[in-house]
Amino acid sequence: MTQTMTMAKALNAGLRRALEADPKVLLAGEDIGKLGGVFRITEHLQRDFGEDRVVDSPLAESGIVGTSLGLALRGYRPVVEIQFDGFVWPAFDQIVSQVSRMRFRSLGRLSVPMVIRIPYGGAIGAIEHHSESPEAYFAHTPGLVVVSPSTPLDAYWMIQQAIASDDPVIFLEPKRRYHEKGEVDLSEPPLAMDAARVVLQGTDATILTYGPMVKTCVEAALAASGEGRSIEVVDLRSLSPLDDATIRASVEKTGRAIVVHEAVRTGGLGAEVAARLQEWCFYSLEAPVLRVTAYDMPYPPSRVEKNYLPDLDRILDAVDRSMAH
Amino acid sequence: MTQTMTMAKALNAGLRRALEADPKVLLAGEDIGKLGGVFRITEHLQRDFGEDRVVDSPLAESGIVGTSLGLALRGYRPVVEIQFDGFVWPAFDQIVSQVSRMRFRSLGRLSVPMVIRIPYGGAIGAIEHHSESPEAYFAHTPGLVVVSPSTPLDAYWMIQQAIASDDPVIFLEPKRRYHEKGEVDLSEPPLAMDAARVVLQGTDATILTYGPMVKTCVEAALAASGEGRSIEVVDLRSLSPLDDATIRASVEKTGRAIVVHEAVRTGGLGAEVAARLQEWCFYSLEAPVLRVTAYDMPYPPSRVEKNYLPDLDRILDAVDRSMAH
Amino acid sequence: MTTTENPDASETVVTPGGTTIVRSEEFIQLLTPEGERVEGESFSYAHDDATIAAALRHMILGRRFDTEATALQRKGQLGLWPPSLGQEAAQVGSGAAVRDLDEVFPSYREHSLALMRGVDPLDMLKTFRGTSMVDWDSRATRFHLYSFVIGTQALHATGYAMGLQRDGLVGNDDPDANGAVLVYFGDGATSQGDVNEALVFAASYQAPVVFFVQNNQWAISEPIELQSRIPLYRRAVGFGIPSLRVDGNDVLAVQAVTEWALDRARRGEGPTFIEAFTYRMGAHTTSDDPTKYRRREEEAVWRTKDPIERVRTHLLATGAIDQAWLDQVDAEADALGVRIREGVGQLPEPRLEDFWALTYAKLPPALAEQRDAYLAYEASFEEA
Amino acid sequence: MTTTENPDASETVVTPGGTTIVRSEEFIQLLTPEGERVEGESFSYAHDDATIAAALRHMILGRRFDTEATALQRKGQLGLWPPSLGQEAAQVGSGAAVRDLDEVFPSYREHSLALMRGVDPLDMLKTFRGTSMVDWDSRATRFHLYSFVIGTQALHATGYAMGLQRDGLVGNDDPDANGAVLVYFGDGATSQGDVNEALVFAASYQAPVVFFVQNNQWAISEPIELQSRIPLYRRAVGFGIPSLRVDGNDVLAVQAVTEWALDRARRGEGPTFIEAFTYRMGAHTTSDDPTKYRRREEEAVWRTKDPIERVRTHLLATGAIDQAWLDQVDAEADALGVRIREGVGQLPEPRLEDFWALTYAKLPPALAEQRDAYLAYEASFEEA
Ligand SMILES: Cc1ncc(C[n+]2csc(CCOP(=O)(O)OP(=O)(O)O)c2C)c(N)n1
Ligand SMILES: Cc1ncc(C[n+]2csc(CCOP(=O)(O)OP(=O)(O)O)c2C)c(N)n1
Ligand SMILES: [Mg+2]
Ligand SMILES: [Mg+2]
Repeated sequence: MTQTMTMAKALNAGLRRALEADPKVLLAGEDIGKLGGVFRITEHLQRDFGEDRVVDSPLAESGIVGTSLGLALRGYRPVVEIQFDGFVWPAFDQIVSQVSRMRFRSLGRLSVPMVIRIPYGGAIGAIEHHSESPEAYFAHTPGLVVVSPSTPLDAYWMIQQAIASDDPVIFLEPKRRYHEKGEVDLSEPPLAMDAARVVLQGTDATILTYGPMVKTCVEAALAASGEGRSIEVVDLRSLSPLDDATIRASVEKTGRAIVVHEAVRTGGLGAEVAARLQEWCFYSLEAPVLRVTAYDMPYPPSRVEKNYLPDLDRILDAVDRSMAH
Repeated sequence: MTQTMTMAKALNAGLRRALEADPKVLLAGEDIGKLGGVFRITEHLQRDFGEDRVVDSPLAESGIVGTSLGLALRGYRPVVEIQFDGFVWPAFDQIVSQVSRMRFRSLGRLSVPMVIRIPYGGAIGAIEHHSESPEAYFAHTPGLVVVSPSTPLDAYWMIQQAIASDDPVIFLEPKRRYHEKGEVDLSEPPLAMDAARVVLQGTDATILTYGPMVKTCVEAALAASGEGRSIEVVDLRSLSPLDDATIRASVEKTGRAIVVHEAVRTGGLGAEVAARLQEWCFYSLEAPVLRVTAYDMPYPPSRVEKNYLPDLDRILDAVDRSMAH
Repeated sequence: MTTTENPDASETVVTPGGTTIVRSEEFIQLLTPEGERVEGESFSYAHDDATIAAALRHMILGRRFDTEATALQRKGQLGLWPPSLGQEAAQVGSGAAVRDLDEVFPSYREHSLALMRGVDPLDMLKTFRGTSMVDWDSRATRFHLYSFVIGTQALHATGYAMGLQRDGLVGNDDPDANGAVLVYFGDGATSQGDVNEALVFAASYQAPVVFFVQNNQWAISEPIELQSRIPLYRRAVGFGIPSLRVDGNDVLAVQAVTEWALDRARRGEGPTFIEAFTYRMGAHTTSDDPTKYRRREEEAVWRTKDPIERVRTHLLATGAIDQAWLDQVDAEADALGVRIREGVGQLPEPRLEDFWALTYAKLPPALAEQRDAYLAYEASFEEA
Repeated sequence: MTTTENPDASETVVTPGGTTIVRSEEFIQLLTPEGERVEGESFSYAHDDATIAAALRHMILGRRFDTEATALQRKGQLGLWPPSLGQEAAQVGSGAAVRDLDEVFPSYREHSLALMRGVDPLDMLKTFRGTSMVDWDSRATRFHLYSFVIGTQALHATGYAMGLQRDGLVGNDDPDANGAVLVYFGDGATSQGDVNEALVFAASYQAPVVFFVQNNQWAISEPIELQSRIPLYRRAVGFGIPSLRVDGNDVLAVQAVTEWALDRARRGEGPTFIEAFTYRMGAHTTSDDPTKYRRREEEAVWRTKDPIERVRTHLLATGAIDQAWLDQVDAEADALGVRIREGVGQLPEPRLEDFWALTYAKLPPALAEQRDAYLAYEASFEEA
C-alpha cells in the first residue's frame, strides 16, 4: 500500500501508528497539543489520543526531557519534541549525563526508550538558533542512537523504529524537507534504522551524506553523470552508530569519498567518517576524503545561508577536486 | 626567574597575577572562596582579593556562566570554575548559544572575555561524572577557544593568556596532573596560547596529543626510542583553533601520525586531526592516521579506568602498527 | 481537593516609600480601561499630563511600527515578525521609568521600548529580514540585544547588575550616580531553569535588577495556566524577592511600579519582580495561527482593555491633548511608516565573507584560509 | 534597607486532615532535642512506641553503616564516601512514611534510607569503591539509583509520578491502590534550574510527588544563605506547591509530615515540598575539610540536637526500650560492621570487557569490534 505524502505527513502518520500500536507511547513537548506543534507534525494527535498521551509541556526543555526520563523509568516510551534545533541545549545535561547513560549506570537493569525529535538544519530563512545542525554533539555521546531520515518513506518508518528501540534515539528531522513529497509504502519497513542506504550507484566516487543534504547530493550526482561521472551516493541514515560495512564497501569500490553535511566542518560528523575511511581504505583511496560542509562560524543571517551551506555547485566542485587526484 | 611548582600551584599563581594585574578580572564558581575550590586552585584568593572579586556562586552552573556573561558585557573578565568536567552540561546552553556567539550576534560590537576553567579527564579514581573529557563538544563550537595545558609552565602562562584573550576560552585543566611538579619561568611566556609545541623531536612518526596524555605520550616515545624508534611528540595545547602549521609540518616530516586522547574515539578531536592530516598529507603519509583513545562507552567504574584510558602500552602498540605499514 | 490559594490576601504591605514587602495581592491599576484615573492603595502616579501624553505618543508610534512590520512580513519583505500589539503600555510604561545609568535587557518583542531607547526601526527590521544578526549598538542605547533563546537574558541582566554593584553605581547618596537593570521576559519564560536561577542569583547578591514579566497570557499556544496555576508574580516571593502584579495595559500604573522597583534597585535594596498583566492581541509571530488554540471571545474581551484607547480617552477628557495633537502624532506615525516601507527594501544585503571576522577577535589562520577559498571559489563563477 | 521577611507569620493553615495550605510558618517538632514529646499545632504522631523503636533501630544501623564506610575510606578501601552523619532522622522518618506502591528517588547521601529499602550495604559500597556503577535493583527496592549530578533526579521523580497518574495509581478510593514518589535533594540543589523546573512540572500536572529537601545547612563549603536568604521551604510556595519546614532531626515529626504529604499525593491532591531542617555533622565527603569554612562552635551546637540521642532518651524514659534492647541493636550493628569490613575487600573486581554491552541494548558491530580488539590486545600480554 503506497501513498504519496510529505515528510511532515509521514511523520504524523508514523506517530499516529505508534500511538495506536502501544499504549505506553506518549508525546511531550511545547505546543504539540492543540496547535499540533509549530511544524504541525503532531497535528490532531492530542484530539485523537487525549491530553494524557499528547502532552503540552511547560516551556522548559530540561524539564521536558528529565520528566520524560522519569516516565521511561515507569515503563512509558516518551517521544519528545524539541521545537527547534537551537533549543535542545537547555536539555543537554539531561541527555548527555542521564538519558544516554541510564542503561550503563544501572548495569543494564534500566533502559530509556525515549525518542527526542529535533527539527534541524537550515535553508528555511529563519532567524538565529532556528537552523542548527547539532548531530556531532550527539554522535560523540555513547549510549545515544542518532538518526536522520531524508525522505517521507524513511521518516514514516524510522520514527516507528525509533520509538520501538530500547535505546534513546535522537531523531533529527531535516525541516527544510518537511514539505517535499515522496512515495511511502505503508506495508513494511524497507530497511532497518541502523543501516545506511546506497541511494545512487556509482563507480568513480562516493558521496556520503544524510538528512537534508541527501537530495542535494543526489542532484549533484545526477549533474555529474551528465559530465560522464558515475557517482555513488550513500545516505548514512544512522549517524550513530554508523553503518561501517556499507560505508566501507562503497568507498573501497569507488576509491574516492566526499562527506557532505550542513554542520560546521571542524569536529563535524565528516571528520569521523574521514578518520575511519582513511584507516580502512588507506591503500584503496585514490584521493583524500573531502568534506563539503558549512563554514566554521555560527549560522549567519538567512540572506547568506545559501552561500554558507553546501549546495550543488560546491559538491560538484569537491567531486572535481577528488577526481583531479 | 624559575620556580619548581605543581600545576595546581602554577594555576593559583597565574590567577593571582591576573587578579593583581587587572581590576576587571574576577573569579566565580562553587566553593572557590573560603575553601579555595575542591582542588584548592583558588586557595587564599578570596582572602586576598575579597568577596567581590572571588565570588562563591549559588549551586547552578547555567547561572554561573550566564551571570558571568552579563559581567563580561559590563566590562569584567570573569574566570569561571566548573567544579568537575561532568558538571559543565547544565551551562552548555549558555556556552553554545550565548557565550560563544555574542561577538557574532552583535556584529562584533560586543565581546565576551570569559574563561571557563574545567578540571577534566580521568585516572583519579573518582565516581561517575568526575572523569569526563568534553573537549570535542567545545571544539565543534565556533567562537570558542579551547586550550589545555600539560605542564605547570603552560598552566601558569596559559591561564593568564586565556584571561587576557578577548574571546571566550574553555580552559581544560588535566586534573590528574595537578600535583605533578615542573619548572616555571615566571618572567616571560614561552609560547603563545594558540601554538602547538613540539615536545620531543623525532623522525619516524608523530604523536599528537594534549593535556593529561602529553606526559604519557612522552614516556611512550622515550620507551620507543629504546627500541630504536625516533618519535616526535606534539602537544597541541590549543584544541580550537588548531595550530595547523605545526601539526602539518611535523607529520609531513615523519609521514606517520598517531592521535592520543582520553575522550571516546567516535567524534573525538582525533577524528578532526586525522581528517585534516589525510587531506594535507595525502601523498606523504606512509600509514593511516591512527587514534588511541578511550573506548566508545561512558566512563566506567574507576577500577577499570586504567584499561579504558590510553596508556603507554596502547600507545606503543599504535606506534608499532603505524610503523608496520 | 485542597487548594493552594492563599487564604489571606492582605498579607502584605507595599509602600513605594520603601518599607516592608513580600508581595502585593493588589492588582495595581491607576487608569481604568474606561480612561478614569483611580488612586491605588500603595502606588500613585507622580507625573503630569505632559508625561502621560509623551507615553501615549510612544505607544502610538510603537503600535504603528509594529503594524507596519507585520504588514511588511505579509508582503514578503521580512522573514518573520513577532507582533507586540497590545503590549504597548507594559513596554512604554516601564521604559519611561528608565533613567540615564539604567540598562535594558529585552526579549524579542519589546519593539515599542526599542524605539524609545533610540534604536533605529530599520536596524530592528534587519534581523527579521535576515540581512543581519542584531544590528544596534547596545552600549550607546543601553538597550541590549534581542534574545531568542527563552529566558537566557535573565541571567545576563543579573550578571550585568552585579557589575553595576562592583562599579559603585548602586546605593550612592546622589541618586543620579546610581543605575539598575531592567530585564524583560514572557510568562512562558518563567518555566525555564535560567529564569529561576536568575532569581536565585539576584536574591543571593541582592543585585540591582528588576525582572519585568509581560504576562501576555500565552506562550505561543500554551495558556499561562500550564506554566503556573497560581498568579505568576508570586513565583519570586519564594526566592525572597518582592513581587507585584500590575495592570500591564495601564501605562500609568506600569510606570509607577517600575519607577519604584528601579529606585529600590538603584538604592541597593535588591531585586524586584513585576508581573505586567497584559495580552498578546495578535499572533505569536507572523507564522502563528491563534485560531487553532484560543477563542475569539477571549480576544474580544481584551480588546476592551486596549492600552492606548484608555489613555487617549483620558487625556482628551482632561484637555491635555486635542485632536490636533493626535493628528500630529498620526502624521509622525505615517512618516515612520513611509520611512520603513521605503527603507526595508534598501537594507544592505549581507556578504558571507564579512562574517568570518566576527567569529573570533582575531581571525585564526584556518578561518582566513576558509574565507579566502570561499572568495576564490565565488570569483571563479564571475570569471566563468 | 527594606526587608523581605514576611511580616505576617500566621498566614497559613496547615491541617493534616487536608484543607487549605499555602505554607506553614511553624517549625514542626514533635520530639525535642531533650527527648520530650510535644504536640504540634497541626501535626501529631500517629504511631506507637514500637514504631518509634523501629525507627531508632534504623537510625542506629544507618549511622553504624555510615561510620564504618567512612572508616573504610580512610583505610583506602573506598575511593570516596559522603557521610550521612546527623541526617538519620530526616532519612528514616521520611522513609518510614513510604508505603508499598511508593517510589523513592535519592540523591547520593541517603544511606540510612537505602538500608531501610533493602539495598544491600555491600552493593552500595561498590560504587564508592569503584568496582561498579550503581549496583542495586531499583525496581525491586523501589529505591532508585543514586544521582551524582545535583538536582537531576527531581525531574526524573516528577516524570515518574506523572507515570503513576497515567497508570491509575493515584486518587483511588482504595488507599492501598495508590502510590506516590518521594524525591530527595539538598539545600544546594534548590538553586539548580532542574529542581525549579521540577516544581513547575509537578505543579502544572499536580503530579503525586513529594520534594524532600534535607537542608543540612551546607552545600560543601557554601552556607544555605548563599542559596536562599529566606527560609528555604518558602521556595515552592511561589510555584503553587504547599510547603513546610520540619525539624529534620526529629524522626517523629519527619514521619508525620511525610506521611501527610505522601497521602495528599496518593489521593491526587498534588505535590508537597518539605524542608527537613537538619545538619551535616561530618564532612561533605571524605575528601572534604570543613575546618576551612565552618566554625567548630556551630558543629557543637548541632551536636546537642543529635537525631538519635533524643529518641533513645525518650524511649528509655517511657520504658519502651531498655538497655538490653539497645545492646541487641548494637550487636546487630556490630554484625553489620563485620559484614561490610570483611565483604568490601571481596567485592568482585570489574572487567572492562563487560561494559561495552551496557552501552546499547544490542551491541553495535563497531563496539563489538572494539571489545574484541581489546580482548585480543589484553590476551597478547598473557601470551607474552
Ligand atoms: C529555549 C527555547 N525554547 C523554545 C523556544 C521557542 N519559542 C519561541 S517564543 C516561545 C514562547 C514564549 O512565550 P513567552 O515567554 O510567554 O513570551 P511571549 O512570546 O508570549 O512574549 C517559544 C516556545 C525558544 N525560543 N527558546
Ligand atoms: C551539577 C553539579 N554541580 C556540582 C556538583 C558538585 N557537588 C557535589 S555535592 C555538591 C554540594 C551539594 O549540596 P547540597 O545540595 O546541599 O547537598 P548535600 O551535599 O549537602 O547533601 C556539589 C557542588 C555536582 N555533583 N553536580
Ligand atoms: Mg507570553
Ligand atoms: Mg546541603
